[in-house]
Amino acid sequence: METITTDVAIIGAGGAGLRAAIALAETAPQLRIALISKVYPMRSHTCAAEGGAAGVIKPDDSFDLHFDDTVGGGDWLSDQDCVEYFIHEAPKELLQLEHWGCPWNREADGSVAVRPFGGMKKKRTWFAADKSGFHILHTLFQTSLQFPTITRFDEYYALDLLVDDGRCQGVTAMEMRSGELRQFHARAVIIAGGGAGRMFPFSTNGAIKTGDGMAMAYRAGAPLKDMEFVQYHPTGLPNTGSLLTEACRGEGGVLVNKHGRRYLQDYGMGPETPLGQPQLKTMELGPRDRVSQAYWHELQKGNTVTTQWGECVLLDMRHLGEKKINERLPLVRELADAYLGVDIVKDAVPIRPVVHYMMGGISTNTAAATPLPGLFAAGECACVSLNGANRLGSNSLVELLVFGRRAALSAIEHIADLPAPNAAALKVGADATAKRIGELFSGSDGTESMSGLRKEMQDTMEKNVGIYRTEAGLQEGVAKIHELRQRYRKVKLTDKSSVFNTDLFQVLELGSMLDCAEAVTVGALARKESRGAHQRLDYVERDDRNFLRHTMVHHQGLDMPRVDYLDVVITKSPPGVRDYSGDHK
Amino acid sequence: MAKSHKPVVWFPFAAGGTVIAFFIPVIVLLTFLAALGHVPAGLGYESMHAFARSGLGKLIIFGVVALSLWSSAHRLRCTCYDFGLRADTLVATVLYVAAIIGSIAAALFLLRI
Amino acid sequence: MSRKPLVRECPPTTWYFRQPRYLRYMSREITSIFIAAYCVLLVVGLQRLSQGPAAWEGFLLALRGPDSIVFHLLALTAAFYHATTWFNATQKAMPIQIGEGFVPGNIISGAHYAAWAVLSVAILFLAGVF
Amino acid sequence: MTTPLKERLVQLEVLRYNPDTDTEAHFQRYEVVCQEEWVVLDALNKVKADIDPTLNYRWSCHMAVCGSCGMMINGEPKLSCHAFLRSYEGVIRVEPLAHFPIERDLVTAPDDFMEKLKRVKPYVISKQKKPIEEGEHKQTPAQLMKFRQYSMCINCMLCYAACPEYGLEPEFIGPAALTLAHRYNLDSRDGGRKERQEVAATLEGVWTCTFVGACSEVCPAHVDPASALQQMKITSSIDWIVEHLIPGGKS
Repeated sequence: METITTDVAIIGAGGAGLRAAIALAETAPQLRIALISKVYPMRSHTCAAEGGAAGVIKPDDSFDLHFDDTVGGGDWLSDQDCVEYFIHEAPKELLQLEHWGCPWNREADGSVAVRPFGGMKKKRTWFAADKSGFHILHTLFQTSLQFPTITRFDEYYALDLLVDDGRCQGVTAMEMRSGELRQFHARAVIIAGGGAGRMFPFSTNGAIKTGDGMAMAYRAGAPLKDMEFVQYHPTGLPNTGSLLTEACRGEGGVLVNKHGRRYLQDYGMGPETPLGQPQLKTMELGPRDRVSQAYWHELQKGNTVTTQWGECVLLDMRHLGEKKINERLPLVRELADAYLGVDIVKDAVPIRPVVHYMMGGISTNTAAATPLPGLFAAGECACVSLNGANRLGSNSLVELLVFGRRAALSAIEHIADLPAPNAAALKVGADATAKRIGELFSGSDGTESMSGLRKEMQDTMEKNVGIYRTEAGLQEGVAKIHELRQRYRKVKLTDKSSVFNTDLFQVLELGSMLDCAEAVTVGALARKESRGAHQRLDYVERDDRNFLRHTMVHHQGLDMPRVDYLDVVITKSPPGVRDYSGDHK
Repeated sequence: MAKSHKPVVWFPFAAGGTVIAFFIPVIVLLTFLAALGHVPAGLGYESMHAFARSGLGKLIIFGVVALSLWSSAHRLRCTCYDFGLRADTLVATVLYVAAIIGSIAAALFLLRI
Repeated sequence: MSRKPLVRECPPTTWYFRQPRYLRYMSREITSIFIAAYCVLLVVGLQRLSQGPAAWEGFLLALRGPDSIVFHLLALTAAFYHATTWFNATQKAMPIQIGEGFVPGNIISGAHYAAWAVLSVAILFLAGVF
Repeated sequence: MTTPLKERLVQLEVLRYNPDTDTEAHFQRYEVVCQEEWVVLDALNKVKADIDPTLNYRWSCHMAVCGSCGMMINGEPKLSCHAFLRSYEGVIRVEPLAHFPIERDLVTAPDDFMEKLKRVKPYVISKQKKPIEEGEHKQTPAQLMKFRQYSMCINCMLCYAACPEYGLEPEFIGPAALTLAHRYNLDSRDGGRKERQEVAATLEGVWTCTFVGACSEVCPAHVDPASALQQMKITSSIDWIVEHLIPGGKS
């Protein structure tokens, strides 16, 4: 197996990975950087983010307000030292992107424009039409091209972390186009592998979001934190699950049920605001967890519209007018037209909640460091505890910038005076990877079909770990996922060829998703309260006495994972009531 | 790779393309009428000769002919390549030289009028 | 190494049969043959004009005949096709921005068409066609 | 709206190539029941899940923004996630993107494009470095609109598959990369046009383009590379005149 020696290996080349790579190249130009990704950087799912990125920039806004929105939006499960660091770094990062050429929308005077977003008390979401993530990703990718110390390993599927002497010192990966294994020896590793929304059958996430980074760290001994918090985005297309950005509502779109009623007012987000005059932090600009949950209640009451794609509510943007829609929401118009045949200028579009984002992930602290020395993580795969129990829209695009950079700085600090990796010791780990992959190829006793197992996993997740959860359902989910993990050992690899074997990668991705799914179900079963995106029909109240703490799930091989807890960092905002009544109490 | 000198040939090509678009269709129409036997009054020797005698007339006629020739030659060069004729330098030389000869001939004839 | 990328050559002499748009492109380019031929005719005309009235009349007479009519029809088609493709392209080559918006492309092309019509009518008029 | 979704038996003819076993590519026929509203990618996914796990192709976002799933569908470069079954009758022929080497099945090697993209320096080359503390560069909406269209390129490479000049002349830097150079040239924050011209104003650059216009017709992001290249030819010509014909113009 060929060895590639580098200083820092970054796994994942989306927003966080690219930001980390650039920070490394700029701050420590003497370091060699290996940027490893299973897709070409511009294919990373950051490109699909639409609405924008939050950062305090306007004179009527303040850091305190962004802090309060984020902590309250996260139902007080955010670590407040982390939020504090984040809100101060956010505008700097967005300005940095501006300097790198990101085409942010502008005010008439040439300053950057901001738009309203759910759960935010002020307009602070920087945006580039409704392709903000796309522009952020491409700006970062294109900017990264100028740094000679960044060596990209595009379409390398990362397999296992290499750990020696209690430190993470590298990773094994397969060059997808040749099928050959490589070991990367590095003094620090940053995982920026993205989320795992593909555990669910109905998701805004791209096919690549299979939790590989999370699972890799988890298997290597880094715990996964708060995995039970899975965000449903309230407005997805009912057939493809394509995201219709929260900016639809930020710009003034409204949600109505089959009676034409703006039902959010019935779920603590009223009173109704006048049509076309969206008011911050209430009604349609409530947080995602609450808005998605309101859909579920409407469904129970029989207030949803029955369409050929299932039960839906309607997102009505007609009153915005064609000009504003074309200027601010062109992608939304195209998506609804192409995939659903609805012109949002003329008709309300049927939508329903769809799995969107993992608040949980690899446990990191504010320095983006995991408990495993030498391993850092950033972006959706990490849980730095910024988002708590519910992420506010437009915080995550900034999160991957702030903590992508921070992971790079921490890595630089970590490797100072660190000796080069012990090649012989790391070979043991690399050989284990080679053996694992070799067995998949040589095994002739595979009986389980990959797509069959995947479907069972997705159905289980949807049925038992959805917007509302119960003890019985979660027990069933835990048992089923555990069973699937056992059956996965007998998974059949049909394609035994070496070059770009996507059958192999789908098998490996399924393994990652099953690991993540187990952490989600186990964490959800153990958390006997309702908080943010984790809603239990049998424990309907938030329970700060027992659960104002982070779930930590530790991998135990094929056995059930071990769960313990970590206290939430509270600095100045004691748990309070989440108020989205638009100051009309 | 060094910057290309293609603008030398491309600029007159673009100018010629514009000239062809604006002038050639109507000029073809005029001679077409002559071909049908209905020679327009303006194509009579007296008026044509008078037009070609004037300085402005000479300039217009030369401009139209030379630029159109050049533009066609350049486009023909690309077309030859598109048809798979790979001896581009040879093709270019032949066509551009032909265009230049045509233009010089036009100039000489005009000066004789 | 098990990689063995398969390179499929673009057939250098027949590629334009692959897509209708390539045929449209090639027909645009082929107009140059007829335009060039017509330009040669114009140069010959100039020569005749310089040789005096008799030569010029002879030139006009020589224009008559079925071959010439066919040639003129081809040249006319080519010239018109060239003109339309050229004017349609102007909006791409020279977009006009006014404030935040761009002048719609069909207005730029449309202005060219209008100028073309006026110019053509004027020339026809000066040539005594009407 | 409550009528059930219509189903349809779709016949796909997919180009297969496995370097481990094949010396040539060949077509394989699949029949798969699809929903009428599906896209070609959905049909491929169903084939892969239910019929033939050895079929290989790239895809991710299923919303025409990641640019992974470009293929030739009935001879036309398309994102397969944006090629609707309702637009096709009869057998649908699916091939890898033209003009790129085939690694396997529908997977091509984009190395050449990636290298060219890097060569045009698609990033802001500042006129004057501005510290972050000084805030944003002022850029009016009009200045933004000047280049915004050209910043929409998703790097899907459909334009390269559509461009016959790239097929005939692989040295050509090609539509997407040159368009991105143009995008930065037009950006009010940028001062790097001169550097980019060293690449763009060459024979391999804009001067290989013969304005076929296919790039713009197939672009799924409405970018119009053909217009960018035409504009670059004009500015490059003006540059040339300034450099060669105006005394003191060569700086």
